[in-house]
Amino acid sequence: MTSAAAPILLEARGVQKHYGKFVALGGVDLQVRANTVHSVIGPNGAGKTTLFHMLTGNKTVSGGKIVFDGHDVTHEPDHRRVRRGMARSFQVTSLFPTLTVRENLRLAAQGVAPAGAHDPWHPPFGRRARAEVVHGVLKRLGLERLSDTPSSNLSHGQQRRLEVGMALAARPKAIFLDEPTSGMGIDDLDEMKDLIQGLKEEHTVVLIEHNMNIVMNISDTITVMQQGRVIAEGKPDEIRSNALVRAAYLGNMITGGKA
Amino acid sequence: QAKDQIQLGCPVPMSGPFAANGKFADLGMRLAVEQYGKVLGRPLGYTVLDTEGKPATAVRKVQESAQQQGIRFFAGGILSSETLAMGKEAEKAGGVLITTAGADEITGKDCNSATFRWSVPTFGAIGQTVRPLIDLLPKAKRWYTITPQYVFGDGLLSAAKDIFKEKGVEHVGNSYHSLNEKEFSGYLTNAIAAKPDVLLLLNFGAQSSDALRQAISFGMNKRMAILVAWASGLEQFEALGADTCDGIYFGAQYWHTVDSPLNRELVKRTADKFKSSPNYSLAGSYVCTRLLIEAINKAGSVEQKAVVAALEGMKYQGLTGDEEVRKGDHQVIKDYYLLKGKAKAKMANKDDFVDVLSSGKSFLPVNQTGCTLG
Amino acid sequence: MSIYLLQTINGIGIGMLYFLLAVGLSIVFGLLRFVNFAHGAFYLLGAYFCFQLTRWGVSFWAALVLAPLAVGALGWFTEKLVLRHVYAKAHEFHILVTVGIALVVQELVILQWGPLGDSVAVPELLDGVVIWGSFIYPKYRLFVIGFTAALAVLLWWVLEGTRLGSAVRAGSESTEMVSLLGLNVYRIFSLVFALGAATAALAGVLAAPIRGAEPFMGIEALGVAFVIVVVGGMGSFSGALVGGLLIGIIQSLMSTVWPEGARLMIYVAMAAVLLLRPHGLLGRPA
Amino acid sequence: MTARIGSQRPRHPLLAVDAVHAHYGKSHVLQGVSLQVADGELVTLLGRNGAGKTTTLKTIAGVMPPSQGRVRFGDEELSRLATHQVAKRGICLVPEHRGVFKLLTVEENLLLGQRKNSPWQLADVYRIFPRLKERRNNGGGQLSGGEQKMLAIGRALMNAPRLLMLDEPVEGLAPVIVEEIVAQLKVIRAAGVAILLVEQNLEVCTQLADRHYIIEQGAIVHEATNAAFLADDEVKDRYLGVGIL
Amino acid sequence: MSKHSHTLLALAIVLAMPLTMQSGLLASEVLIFALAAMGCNLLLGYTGLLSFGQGIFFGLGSYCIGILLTRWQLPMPLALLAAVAIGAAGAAIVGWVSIRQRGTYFVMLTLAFSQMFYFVAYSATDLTGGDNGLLDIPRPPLQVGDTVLWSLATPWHYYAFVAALFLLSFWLLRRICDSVFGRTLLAVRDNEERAGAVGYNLRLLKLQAFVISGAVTGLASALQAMMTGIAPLSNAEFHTSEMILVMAVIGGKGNLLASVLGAAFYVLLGDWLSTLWPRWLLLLGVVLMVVSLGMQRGLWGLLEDGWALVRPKKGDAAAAAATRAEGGRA
Ligand SMILES: Nc1ncnc2c1ncn2[C@@H]1O[C@H](COP(=O)(O)OP(=O)(O)OP(=O)(O)O)[C@@H](O)[C@H]1O
Ligand SMILES: Nc1ncnc2c1ncn2[C@@H]1O[C@H](COP(=O)(O)OP(=O)(O)OP(=O)(O)O)[C@@H](O)[C@H]1O
Ligand SMILES: [Mg+2]
Ligand SMILES: [Mg+2]
Repeated sequence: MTSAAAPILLEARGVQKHYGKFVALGGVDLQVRANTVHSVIGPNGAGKTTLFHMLTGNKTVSGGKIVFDGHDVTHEPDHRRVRRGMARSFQVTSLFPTLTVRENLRLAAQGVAPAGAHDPWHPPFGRRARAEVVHGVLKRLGLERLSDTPSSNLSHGQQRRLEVGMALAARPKAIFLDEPTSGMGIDDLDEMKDLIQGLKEEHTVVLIEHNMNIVMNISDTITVMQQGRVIAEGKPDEIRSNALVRAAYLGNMITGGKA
Repeated sequence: QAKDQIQLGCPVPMSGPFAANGKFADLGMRLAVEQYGKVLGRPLGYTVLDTEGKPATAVRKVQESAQQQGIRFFAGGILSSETLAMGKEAEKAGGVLITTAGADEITGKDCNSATFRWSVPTFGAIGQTVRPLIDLLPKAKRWYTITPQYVFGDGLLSAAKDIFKEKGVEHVGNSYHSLNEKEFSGYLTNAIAAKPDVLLLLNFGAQSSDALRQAISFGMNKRMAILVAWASGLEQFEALGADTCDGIYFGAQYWHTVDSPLNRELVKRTADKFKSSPNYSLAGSYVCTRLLIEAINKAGSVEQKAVVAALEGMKYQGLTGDEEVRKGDHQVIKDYYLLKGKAKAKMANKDDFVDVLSSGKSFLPVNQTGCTLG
Repeated sequence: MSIYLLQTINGIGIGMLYFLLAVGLSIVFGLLRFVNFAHGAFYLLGAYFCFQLTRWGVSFWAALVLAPLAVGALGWFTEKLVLRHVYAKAHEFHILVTVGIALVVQELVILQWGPLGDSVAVPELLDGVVIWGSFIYPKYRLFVIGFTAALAVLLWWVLEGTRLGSAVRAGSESTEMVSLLGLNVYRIFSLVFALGAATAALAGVLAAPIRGAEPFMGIEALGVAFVIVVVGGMGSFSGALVGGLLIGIIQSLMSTVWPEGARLMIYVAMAAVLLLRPHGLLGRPA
Repeated sequence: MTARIGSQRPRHPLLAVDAVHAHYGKSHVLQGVSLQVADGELVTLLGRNGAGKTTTLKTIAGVMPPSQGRVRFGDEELSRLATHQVAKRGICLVPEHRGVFKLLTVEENLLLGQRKNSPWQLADVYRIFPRLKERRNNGGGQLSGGEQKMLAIGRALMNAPRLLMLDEPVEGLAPVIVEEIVAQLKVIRAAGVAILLVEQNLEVCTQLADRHYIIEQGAIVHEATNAAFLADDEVKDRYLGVGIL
Repeated sequence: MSKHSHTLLALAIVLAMPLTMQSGLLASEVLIFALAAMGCNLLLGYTGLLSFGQGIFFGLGSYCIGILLTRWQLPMPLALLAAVAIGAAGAAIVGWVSIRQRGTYFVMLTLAFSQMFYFVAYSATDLTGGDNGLLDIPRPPLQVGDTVLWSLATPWHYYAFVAALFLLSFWLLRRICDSVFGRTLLAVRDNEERAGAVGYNLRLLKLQAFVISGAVTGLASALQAMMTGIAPLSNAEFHTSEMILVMAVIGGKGNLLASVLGAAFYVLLGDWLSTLWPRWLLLLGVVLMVVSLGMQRGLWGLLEDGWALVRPKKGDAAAAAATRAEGGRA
């Protein structure tokens, strides 16, 4: 793989997050290279999701610096960063419940050029429908048949799938997936694995995942976090054999241990 | 409804916070309409228009009743804001409005050719309460006022200040409060600290009741005289109860024991019909209706101009004795009363809350009212 | 004593009554997550029940117990018969239905007791004033302060120290989950709503000798209660206490400093708190 | 038409779901689900996304009224009971969305579910999930996704369940924790609590379960003992799409 | 329903009122409050913002036109435009501050603003006339130079004028709701957090919705001021906000025509009941309770259900089967 040579798309330096007295992130450094899959793993509560919030701007940082695609985005709000080419999925499903699957995706696609959203005159037809993008995502996720169903009527797994779709629809430079496979059916895992791996061609993927089968198979780089700090970083093989990581996180790996 | 019937309108708040006034105003008009039955040989009828206490609704209902039912003559309007607006409407609709509302503007700068007012404005109310009380209590040299902050309250306050100056009485302080205030203990604490001899309450309605109740709970009635300059009379005393009224001075537009032929008649009618004594709302509405009917009779027509002309300068035996409709500003010149609450033990009947201490007429001359009737 | 000190003490008196007025609104909001526009109506009923009872010759002290109980029972049934069926619906309907209840109660009161107000006498035991130097204060108001303070301690224990309290807060998030744990959510709802109604009624009873009973007192009370709850923090018990006292003291001090602006200042305080500390002084972030 | 391989139905099932139907509005989601769980048994309910697993659990717990069919628990008919009454009888559901109370602290969350007669008390839960002890005074809403899962399971244990229903309990948990939970579920079952488990992680299921049901489009299409299931790759492929073949 | 059916229905309502109602004033009032309710609905039904501040914009519009027509003698169309602008500007300010908060806190903030506005209007006697309000607001005809194009003197003439403006606003608002903007608002309503994460500037979107809402409300109140000749303080009262909100909710949220229905229902019911019984608010209270208990989707929902009963049933079974099939994934 050429990942080591690829340019750095995203860099976080000493990112901190405090909730009151509680230190959720105690200075995290991260370098994500373009067109790679970079996984972040770690025990529950290690601060992975929090790190995502910092990187994508959902919450403000308490300290540190974030550079994306050559721009210092540390203090930009989330919607600005979307325009710079970041998109994310949420660990806890977060959709537009009364709107159809198609509309959910259209809105996600439109978010990249949100100035258009203030157009009070034209209905979202024609090029404003972003049919191509929406259709592509629907197809990729196998949600075509549900495209006109309100998203609240989907089952948990279907919603998880749409959740990933929402990030895809933005066609971002970097896509942040927070446990995309959680709640997905067993049969979907392989599909999902291929899908994420495929994303690498056009996007850069930052992935949080507890399924080691997926992580170990598709990651170019893995960062391991614990208690708000990075405890290890490296290629899957290095991580798998890291004693510290095994003790803190992997255990005997009954999930995906056979990969 | 007979074709040639003459309909009167009674635009008053039947719902909302002033519903009590509306309810009695309705009764008052009913008494008068039933008493006359006919005018100019045509049967009389009346319609209550619920203004809901909202000027916009009041105006719409007056407009509608004028256009659809052909109502031209209105007696009502309790709240100043709705009355001012309705007066303009009555003028446009070729009608006449007689009211008992309080704002000076009605026969002052916002007066108009079609609007008449029976109740005494702020100047007279203060003149007939503060002045006699100063004479009555020559040792009371320090007065404290509590005033609602808007035009009406300011009217009362400036009239009172003029008298203080004239009589050499010291005005030791004033507390303004907003129109929605219910809690007066803060103002009363101020008042107590100023050590006045007289506490003058210049608010009205539920607010003056609250202020008075709370003043009494602070024991102020034992340490000073309290005057409620603009009390609404019987309805307010009933709400306050005799114990609260005991020893308090009140100013009022009307009291049912006033000795005049028309009042004796009204008291009897009310007792026969409703088993009660007339209160201010009822009496006011009754007398305004009567004025309308008498004016139509005198004019011999239902034309606006003729009826207005008939009203202008009309002198008659009213509820408060001799009354006169002043031509220059359409203000009825009548008595205002200073009352004093008596102890429960001394009450002759359940409505005998007060003694009448004095009464009289004081009015600004027309050229000082700000009213110019074209 | 300086006038400001007097006003502060007086403000505490006002504030304790405000606390009682607002605490029910706050805990009902805390559990049911809606603003109960009918809260003022229960305050109104408390005052009128007290008036009626004392007119029947029942002592004020008995009325102080009976009226809140009666209104609490009424709240219980209102919750069971009406509110229970709108929980699942959108926020607006909670407002709509409680506005409806408030109107119905207010008009029924007018039908029963007439549109004019009535007075309730201060109980004989507490008639009169206490005088310390230049400070004059009605005995009755002192009693209100003491009584409400005792009640506050009791309420605090019930709401913060017992499992009912946790259940109440949990129920405000997910009724389904609470019933999955085997707790009868609906019983808790009824109970809390009845408690809210009863505290409002108690405030009404205590206010009656000060302000009388009058059909539109509920609307005004609701406005004050809103402000307090917002300032203190919605759903927070101690917030209602702090908010009540703060507003009471502001109001009282303002009546010396800038009387015309007293009301306006209250709303300015409310907006300021909402902007600077959106969840109120002591509210938990939602 | 349920295919049944190598299974013996328990003679006195603790839970017996009998031809239950359920609707979301007009959509007919459960179309006659039948299954049993015996005392002390661990049974899994498998199926693809949207097959109706969660809905089945909800119907049992009384959150959704069945439009047809019956649910029996012990000697009692449950279909007409309210949710909290069902829960009182010892059925405890840990929902897939965790159902952690954000306004309560971790400890308050746990105590809310507490029953005196439960073999699991606060200290036991903290022993199983030390992370919860560290965060005991935190608001439930401030926990990480995985911490919330632990909390929900811990709380259910304190609720003294006779039948524990877990909807995807290890979703989103770190491998070490998954191991811990699997171990705990074994202990729980050993303590005589019946468990009905919905889980996408086949590894976990086959490690734990006595029997498996497979649900498809709202009906049980397959039932097998663990051994039979493990051996039957064809079934796994057909119903669950696991590409083993 | 087809694309223009709602606009046609609105037209039908506008045409039907003169045929069925006696009072042109009442009919005008219905349309005026329909405008205000639509403005409220844009916030409530489309953006998920429950605003108790509509009374502010309603008050502002009437004060504005009152001052401009009486003191500045501005041409009427200009004054109307100014009222719209002031309503929008007021909404921009209130919106700008309020939308920092969400949920109930937002509601309470708008409530605080409406109370503050009331006290300011009450105290600024020079501008607003205080408690008395502004009086003598004229209703000049629509004219170019000296040629009168449209006299507004009689109630029905005025109604026609109001109706024309109403239809124009209705059409515009519908267009807005169906636009990219309107659809994005729905996303904000559904899930703000996600909408932000997907790239939208929530504040700006909400602010835009506020401004439009304020503009419509300003227009409504200006029309009312011209109709009644006054700009009363009661317009700025909390009660006005509440009433507008109730109309929007009773009608049914997220649907403009429903707001028209809600306003008509409220205004006409109130007008009728108040002639029957002084305690008519009791009946109104009962109606509010019934609506909240039985009609989640408001009057509009009731109509739709009625329509569904009348309309020939087709393919219900097929639809159910379809959903079922979609339930399982292929
Ligand atoms: N708003 C908050 N206030 C206080 N603490 C918080 C808040 N949000 C998160 N935390 C704490 O920060 C820590 C990190 O949380 P985070 O959600 O980032 O974990 P995570 O690594 O994503 O875990 P998981 O794998 O379980 O999702 C957790 O211990 C959590 O309790
Ligand atoms: N609230 C709802 N309204 C309408 N339909 C729903 C609702 N919830 C679920 N459904 C539908 O019912 C079917 C069964 O849903 P259920 O949640 O039981 O699936 P599941 O087997 O738990 O799936 P998953 O593994 O994704 O959680 C799905 O097709 C789903 O689309
Ligand atoms: Mg996480
Ligand atoms: Mg599920």
